[in-house]
Amino acid sequence: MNVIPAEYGLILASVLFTLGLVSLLIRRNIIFMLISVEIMLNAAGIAFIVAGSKWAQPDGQVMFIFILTMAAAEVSVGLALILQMYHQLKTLDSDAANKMKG
Amino acid sequence: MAIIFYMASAIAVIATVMVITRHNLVHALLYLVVSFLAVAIVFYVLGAPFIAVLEIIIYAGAIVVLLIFVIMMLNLRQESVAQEKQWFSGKIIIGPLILASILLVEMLYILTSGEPAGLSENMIEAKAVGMSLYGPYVLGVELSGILLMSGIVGAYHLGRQKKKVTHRFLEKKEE
Amino acid sequence: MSDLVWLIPGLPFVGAVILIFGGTNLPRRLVPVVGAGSVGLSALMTLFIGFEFLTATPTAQSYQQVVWNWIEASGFSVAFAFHLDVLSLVFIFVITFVGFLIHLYSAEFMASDEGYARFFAYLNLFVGFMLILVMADNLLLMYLGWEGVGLCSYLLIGFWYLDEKNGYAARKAFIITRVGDTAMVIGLFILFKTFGTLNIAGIQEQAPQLWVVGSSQATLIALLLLGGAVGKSAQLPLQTWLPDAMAGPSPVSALIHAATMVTAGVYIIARTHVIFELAPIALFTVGVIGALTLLIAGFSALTQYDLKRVLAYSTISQIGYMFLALGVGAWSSAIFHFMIHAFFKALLFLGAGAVIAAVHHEHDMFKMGGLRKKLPLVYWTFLIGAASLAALPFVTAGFYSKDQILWLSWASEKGNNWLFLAALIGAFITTVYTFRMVFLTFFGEVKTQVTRVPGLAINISLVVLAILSTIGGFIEIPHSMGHVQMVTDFLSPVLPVTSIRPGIESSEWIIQLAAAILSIGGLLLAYFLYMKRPSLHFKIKNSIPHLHSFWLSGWRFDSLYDWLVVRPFVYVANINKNDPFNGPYNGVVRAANFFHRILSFTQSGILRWYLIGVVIGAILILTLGIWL
Amino acid sequence: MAIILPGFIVTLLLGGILSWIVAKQSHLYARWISLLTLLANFIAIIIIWIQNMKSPASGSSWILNFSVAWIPSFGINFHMALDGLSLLLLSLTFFLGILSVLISWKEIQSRVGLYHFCLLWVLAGITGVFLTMDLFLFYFFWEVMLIPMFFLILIWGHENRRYAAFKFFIFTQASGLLMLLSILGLYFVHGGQTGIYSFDYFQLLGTALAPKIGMWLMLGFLVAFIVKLPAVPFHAWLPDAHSEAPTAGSLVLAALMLKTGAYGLLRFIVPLFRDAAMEIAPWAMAIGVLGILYGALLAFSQTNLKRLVAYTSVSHMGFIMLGVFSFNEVAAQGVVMQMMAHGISTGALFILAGMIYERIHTRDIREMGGFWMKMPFMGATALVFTMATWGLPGLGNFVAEFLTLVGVWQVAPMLTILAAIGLVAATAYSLRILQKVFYGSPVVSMELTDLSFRERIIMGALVISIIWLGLFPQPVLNTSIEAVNVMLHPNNKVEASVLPSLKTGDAFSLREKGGSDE
Repeated sequence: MNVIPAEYGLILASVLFTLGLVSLLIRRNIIFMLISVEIMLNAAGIAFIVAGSKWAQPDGQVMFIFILTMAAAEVSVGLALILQMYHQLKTLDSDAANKMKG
Repeated sequence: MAIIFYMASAIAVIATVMVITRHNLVHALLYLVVSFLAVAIVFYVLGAPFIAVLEIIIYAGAIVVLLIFVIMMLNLRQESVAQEKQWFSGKIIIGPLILASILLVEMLYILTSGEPAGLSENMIEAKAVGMSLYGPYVLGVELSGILLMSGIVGAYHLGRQKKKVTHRFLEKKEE
Repeated sequence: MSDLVWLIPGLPFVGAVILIFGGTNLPRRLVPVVGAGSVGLSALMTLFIGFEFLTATPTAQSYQQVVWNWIEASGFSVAFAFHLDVLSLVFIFVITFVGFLIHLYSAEFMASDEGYARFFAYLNLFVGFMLILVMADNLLLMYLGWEGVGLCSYLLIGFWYLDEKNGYAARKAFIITRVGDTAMVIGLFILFKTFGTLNIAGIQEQAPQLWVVGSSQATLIALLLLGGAVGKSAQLPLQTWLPDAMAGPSPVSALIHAATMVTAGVYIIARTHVIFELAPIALFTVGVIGALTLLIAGFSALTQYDLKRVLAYSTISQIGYMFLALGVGAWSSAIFHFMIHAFFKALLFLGAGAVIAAVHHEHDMFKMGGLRKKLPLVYWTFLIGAASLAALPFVTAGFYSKDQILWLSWASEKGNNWLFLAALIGAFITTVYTFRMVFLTFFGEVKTQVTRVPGLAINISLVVLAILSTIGGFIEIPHSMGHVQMVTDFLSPVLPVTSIRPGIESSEWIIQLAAAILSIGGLLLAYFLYMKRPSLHFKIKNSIPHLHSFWLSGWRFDSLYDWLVVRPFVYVANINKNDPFNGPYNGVVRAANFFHRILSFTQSGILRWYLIGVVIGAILILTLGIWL
Repeated sequence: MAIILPGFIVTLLLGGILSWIVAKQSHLYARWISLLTLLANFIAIIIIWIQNMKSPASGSSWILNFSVAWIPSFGINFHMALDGLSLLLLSLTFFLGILSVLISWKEIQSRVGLYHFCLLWVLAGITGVFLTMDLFLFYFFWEVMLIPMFFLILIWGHENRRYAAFKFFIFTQASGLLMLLSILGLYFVHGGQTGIYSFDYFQLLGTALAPKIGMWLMLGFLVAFIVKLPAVPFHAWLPDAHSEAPTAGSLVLAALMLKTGAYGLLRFIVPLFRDAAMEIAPWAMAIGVLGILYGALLAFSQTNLKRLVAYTSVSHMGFIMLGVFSFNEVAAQGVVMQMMAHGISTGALFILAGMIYERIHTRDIREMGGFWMKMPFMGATALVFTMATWGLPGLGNFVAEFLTLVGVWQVAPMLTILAAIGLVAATAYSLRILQKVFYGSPVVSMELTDLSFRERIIMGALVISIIWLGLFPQPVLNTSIEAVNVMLHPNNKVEASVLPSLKTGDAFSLREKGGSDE
């Protein structure tokens, strides 16, 4: 059994993060965008876990818990916003919500 | 153990790719669950069993369920899938893909340019996490509490059905 | 008594203040009493003070009175002080007496005018300022008087303000003289820098020690002072304002634009003669300007239709004679001619005013005629004035004063043949246009009905001035005829006696004979052209239409200045009206708006658009991180 | 005695608040309170002046001095001092302040309380600027005077008031910020050299500056002052602000606020940055001459009466630029005279424009003419002030311009000649005012009433002042000469200019200390 190189864990995190980013950029559906944000947050969490594992310290996991907390709060508020938006604009198109343009 | 890590990583990446290419929201969510589960395995392999469990319970469980609830509430029909297809055209993808790949290449470059180091295989028990969580990070815990609290209040407040109100400035313009 | 010198200019000011504040509330009968009375009192004061000054002349030949310290700042010190000597005494005498007569005349002449009190207020102010001018102990105070009379001249030319034309003439007069004044002010700066004082006596004392004859600085200062003088005295090249200044009421033309103010240039040159003597080039320039002006103005006078414009051009021409006299160093002759000119020119203007008032404000001489019978007193006094202007030999004052200038322009050490020739031709033209005027106005058939016959006040003024224009000449009679030299002797403490080229005294009678012949010849020519063969002058006129209109327009100086100065100024002012310096600032505003539009374009409201920005930013930061 | 210096400002500030409050009861109360406040200050300053004339402060140009610590940790003192120059400008401020309340008596009918509040606060700011000897406090008052003025224009101005108010605000504010930078720069340079970090004028007076730093710091101050003055490339705000402001606003702007720029040049630029100022002096003088000619040229072509008068201000302020940077004592005296005379004459012309506007509701001179017939009294006063504008000897402006030019001639004859040509142009535009407004045939058929009793008092006071300045300028010159000379020659009179035994937290007066400053 080989030792897993730390870089690999971080590469996994970056790949997932990039995928989430791509999704965030190409999607117009706001729920998809929310999902993408979750993916990106999760990827960030992976990076913390990898780092924690490398130094054999619990701090990485503590950070993950904080991220988790934040993600949960974000999803709840974000979904509430999506509900409001859908109620007002009758669409999930994020481009429709452009009343704040300059 | 390493082979499990590689497999789980591969599954996570493939599942995530599937998530971001689906037109149907529910399908995408199912792949998302798969992705989260794979990541949970990765966590377990990296010696974070407590986190692996949390990942399953909260991400794959709570958050995804929340999303599904919302989708159900919105009562999306088949048209939304069609519309999603229409929005998901090839032309829009190119730009973000190029940008994202540049970003990825740069990140990979940075990650691989350092000294290679192995990961320890020691398990970090939930107790150690708990000790440090309520030890040095207690302030962060309390802040998280406040965050969750405000998240709940905010979600409740925003989620209420209100009359359609437009801002007075916009109202004037519309007249 | 001498302590009351300040009262001489003070009294007219008091009168002016009463008239200004009394305004229309003052009873109409009281207005001339205040106006003429204050000047009359001033004239009486002059008599007393002059008598005392002459009987008990101070050893310094002059009397100073500091009224108060005007300005004193870090070495620059000027007092509000009066200086009385024989030169200023002559001027004060003329100003107050002629001024009083003209006030008297105006009391009747302007009686029905709406701005009766205003008129007298201005006139009094004028007399006050003029007296300050000639009595000033330093050049700055003189400048105060100088500008003050300019202001009054402006106000009085534009007295009938409802007519735009009068306002234009007034502004023209003021601005043109102001050009000269500015040159003079610059002269004052240099004087102050050189001498550290503006006191006239001080400058006169120091100048010969500081400068040699012909020093460039003296020349520069003299030329700058001359600039002021030609402006005020309507000499070449700033003469164009005077004919237009006739827009004012006739008494104004008589007082300001003939007798007193326009001779201020003569006064200042005589007053600063020390500087001019140190600057022969400047002095020669004075003579040349005088000679040229008297010719140019004379020819213009030949062609005018307007009675008052003829007189205006003749005034320019006569002041040209005074400048000529100054230019050849005949200081006292210039002052003598100034005095005589003040008498007969005031008389002529007042007579012209009476004539014009009599014929319904008609100014064109060709529409008058035969007024000899209707206005006998005006006719006789006018004739006396005209004869004096034309310098008819022996009986007129003008003959004695002008003859002296003619003689000295040739005989003086600084004189020369050309100046003499110009003066001689000028004398001939003067007679021609003078009698052209007399014949056209008073002889021939009656063309206009007389509606207003002058009353007592006008008649008194005319008669007194006519007497003065006749006997005034006898106080200075040339060598060849009896040799009376009252003026020259009187002025000798202040003005040096003209030195004559040696060995030519005996030829004086030839000059006199020539002058007499010329003036009588001119009279005959005018008689022939305008009485005997009236059609002939039309023929002459029609055969030289261009020359005629050229002279009529005063040698086209007006259009020249219009093209050279007025139009460019107005043009530049108008193209700049909206202040081009706003441009850069508006440019800044426009740039801000431009960037505002560009940047607000990025605020599309589309979420992904912002995300792209975030990603690009992240890429940039990472790239920088990798490179550095 | 010295407590009177902050007292001036405090009474104005309190008077402003009080009139705002009582305006709810009656507009008349607000007017009377403002009037009485200013009157009290005026009387006080005149008493100080008379006392000073009777027994001039010996050995020092400073008459009164007041200083308490404000923020000692930064070296900021509440330091005010009065010398001849400030004394003159303060009397002008209060005198014209009284008139500005009087001319608003009928003109301002909306938000009267706020109006008087703004007016008094502007005057308080100006008073502060003229008095303060602490650069931080100076900047503070510089801003205090700006903001109420902004509202005066914005709320009570004419049609285009928004544009004018913002333009005014941006110009002065931007330049003021540059000055703040320079003040801080000077503070740190001085602190770095001596170890004493202080904003006090007298402390900073002897600061030795490297030529380059000195130049930049000087430019910071200079920009603020010549925008306020204004010198020509920076004058763009002035015609708009002047022509759109209400009458009292134009009066305060032209007669007082411009003087703060001139005052700043004399008080700060010349003594603090002598070398740098000497270096740019030829350019500054050229700008002055440019201003004289350019202002005159533009004044000639304007058709808006207030705009026309505004450009005459630009022209006259050129003389101040010219005079200050000639570094000549006579010219500096001329500058002081110019401040006073211009304040009165231009102020009077703005008042006249305001009175005409009240009668015919236009500022366009093409719609005026022949007013002399109906309003001879107004015509006569207008005549006096247009005469003053072109510099008739015997009126204040002549003394000012002549002294300035005589002084400048000693250093720059060519520029003097150009400036003198400006006098001819001044004649042209002044006479144009008279011709277009008062002469010619009447074009307005409406009933015009001549000056009322209140207006006669205003104009009478101004006419008397301008003639007094023209014929008896000596009291003014005597009052300022010491102060001006100290500013021009800080080196050889440095003992006289530095106050004896300066102690923070200690209010004292030189007069009370007697001749202790030997």
